[in-house]
Amino acid sequence: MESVNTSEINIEERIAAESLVIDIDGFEGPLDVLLTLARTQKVDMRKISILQLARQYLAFVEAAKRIRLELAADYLVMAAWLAFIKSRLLLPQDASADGPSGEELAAHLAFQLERLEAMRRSAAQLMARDQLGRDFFVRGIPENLTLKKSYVYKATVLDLMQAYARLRTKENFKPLHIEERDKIFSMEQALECMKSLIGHAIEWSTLEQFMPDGWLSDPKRRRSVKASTFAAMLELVKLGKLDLRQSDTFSPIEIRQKEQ
Amino acid sequence: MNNRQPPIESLFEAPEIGEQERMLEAILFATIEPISKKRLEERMPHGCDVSEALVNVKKRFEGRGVHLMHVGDAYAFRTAPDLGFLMQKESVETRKLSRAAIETLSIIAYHQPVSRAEIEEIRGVSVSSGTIDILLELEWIKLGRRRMTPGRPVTFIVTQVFLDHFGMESSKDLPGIKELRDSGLLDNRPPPGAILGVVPNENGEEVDNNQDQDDMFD
Amino acid sequence: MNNRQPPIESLFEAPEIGEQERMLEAILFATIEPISKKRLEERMPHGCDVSEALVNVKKRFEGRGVHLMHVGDAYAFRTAPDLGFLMQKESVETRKLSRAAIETLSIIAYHQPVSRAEIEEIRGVSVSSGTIDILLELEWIKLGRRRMTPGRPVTFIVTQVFLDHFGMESSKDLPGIKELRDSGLLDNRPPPGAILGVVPNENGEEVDNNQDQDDMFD
Repeated sequence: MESVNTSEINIEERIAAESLVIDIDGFEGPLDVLLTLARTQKVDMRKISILQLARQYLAFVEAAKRIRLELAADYLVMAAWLAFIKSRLLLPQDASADGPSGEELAAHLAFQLERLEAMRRSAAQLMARDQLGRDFFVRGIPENLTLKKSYVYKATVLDLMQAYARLRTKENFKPLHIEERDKIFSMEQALECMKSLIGHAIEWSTLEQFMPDGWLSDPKRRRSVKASTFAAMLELVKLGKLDLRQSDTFSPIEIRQKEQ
Repeated sequence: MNNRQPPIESLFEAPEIGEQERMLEAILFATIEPISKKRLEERMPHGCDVSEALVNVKKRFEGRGVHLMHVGDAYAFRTAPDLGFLMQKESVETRKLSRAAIETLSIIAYHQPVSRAEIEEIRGVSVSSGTIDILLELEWIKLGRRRMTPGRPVTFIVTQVFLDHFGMESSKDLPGIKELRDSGLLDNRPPPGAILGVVPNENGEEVDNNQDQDDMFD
Repeated sequence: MNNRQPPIESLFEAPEIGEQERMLEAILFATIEPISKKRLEERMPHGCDVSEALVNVKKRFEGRGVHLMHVGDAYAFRTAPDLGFLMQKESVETRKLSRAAIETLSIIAYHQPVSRAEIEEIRGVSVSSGTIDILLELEWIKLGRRRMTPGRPVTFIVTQVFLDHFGMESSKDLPGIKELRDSGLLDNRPPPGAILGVVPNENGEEVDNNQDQDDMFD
């Protein structure tokens, strides 16, 4: 049996271990490190010496500690685990001891390494296969199914009757008459009206002063003219042609031509 | 899997014509648009006789389910025209008639023969051609006699198809106003917003049903 | 131009086998996605022997520039892989998969159905959700049945898109799968004793694999 002494690792192993440490980010966990170490034994994965592997790994962890590299917890867990396997392998088998033997544990670790290596190899073979869009190709001008869509319209007698009933009920209301439009003072009209007046508005004047005569007696027309004049005023303020002020809520709005 | 090697050496010697045909087939299959002979020549190994290969490929697919077609000055595989029926899928979708259509239809049913202007007068909004077209297409309405008034407007009447669809023997089977009222249909007024509000017609234009909106400014 | 008439009468009598082959060619040429035999049967006239016609079509295109590929239970035309060098124009830039993703993919392909915990045991490291997500997004893997073990973990399996991408008829075509199976490397061999089941996850927390982590999918 070989004694275990981490100081006895040879130069080559140390260099290998250190390069591993430096490369630590390139490894995907302790099993990956173990696989890399196992390859240095240059034997069939089935004939791997787990004892030797455990020593290599522990040396790797030692080396990492020596250069004060923070190893992730799983590397340390693996180290502890390998130390445990190693002790089981080195100590004479105690028939009364619980749990799997050192050989069983070693065999399983060897299996894991062999399996991981096989999967890596398979992954490489898989990716080396001919691939769609790289080596072989789909139809470039697919002729998609043309959907001949037809519609069936659904309506029932009830729909018909309700629609008609709705219309007849509506008749109770006055239909829209075009002459009522004369109660509407449009924003365009208001803008016209104001634009022609602002040249004279050097002093502050109330908004009402800009509303045309003849529109203020009829309530409907007054509403309309107020709204459109107000909107026209905002528009002109936005265009920078007017200043406006209001001393308090609901107090009269006053406007004047913007000073040049 | 086919293990023929890509003919790297073909930069100097063209592949045999059979191989050229395979190449053309692959390119023509995968290209996303019809491809001109000039472009094919650019993509094929140097020294290929694209014209001859094209003739051979075209011949090979003659009478098959897919043809090599000449599209303008370009080539493309296309399904044989006689098999177009395999490329269609029928789907039937049930749709509800728009409110404009059902209203127009009900007016025609109750008032036939009725002109468009009369329909508009009853609905209070203009009737789009689309609405009339749908009803004509469904064969639920058809043109009746022209009215003997100025302008000689056409009128609309309902059809036998309409009667069949609605399970009526004649349009006289439609319940009258009195019946509608008795059955509660007339009293079942829709919410005011539905009638008085701004109702988009089927063209998406807004139709102002309401002359009293400006109340909001008081 | 081919002037054969569409076999309208074929609702009652299937077209002859040569005609069936033409129809299959047309349907299969027109589509990108592999079409299952069942869907082909639905689209072909009643009474066609799709299986026989497929065998004949496959044979007809053997050695040509375009092949009929069998993908899972579906069929699709694809260009011959040895002509890929002509197709730089059609090449799609595929996302470069990480080593973790490639290994995870092959573990799923070779060990399917396989749970996340099993993937982690094989790789010896935890599998990030991102890796699984990428493979799910590519539609190369999908969820399989839940394992009937405590925790009922979900499993992953590869898809038809995966088979199509790598030009395989089934996962039996995976490179070297028979040798792997024969050598017992695909066996689910539980570790002796419980301690081996402890694999730290990416946060360094120890997660007991025997209590399936896959519960996070629940």
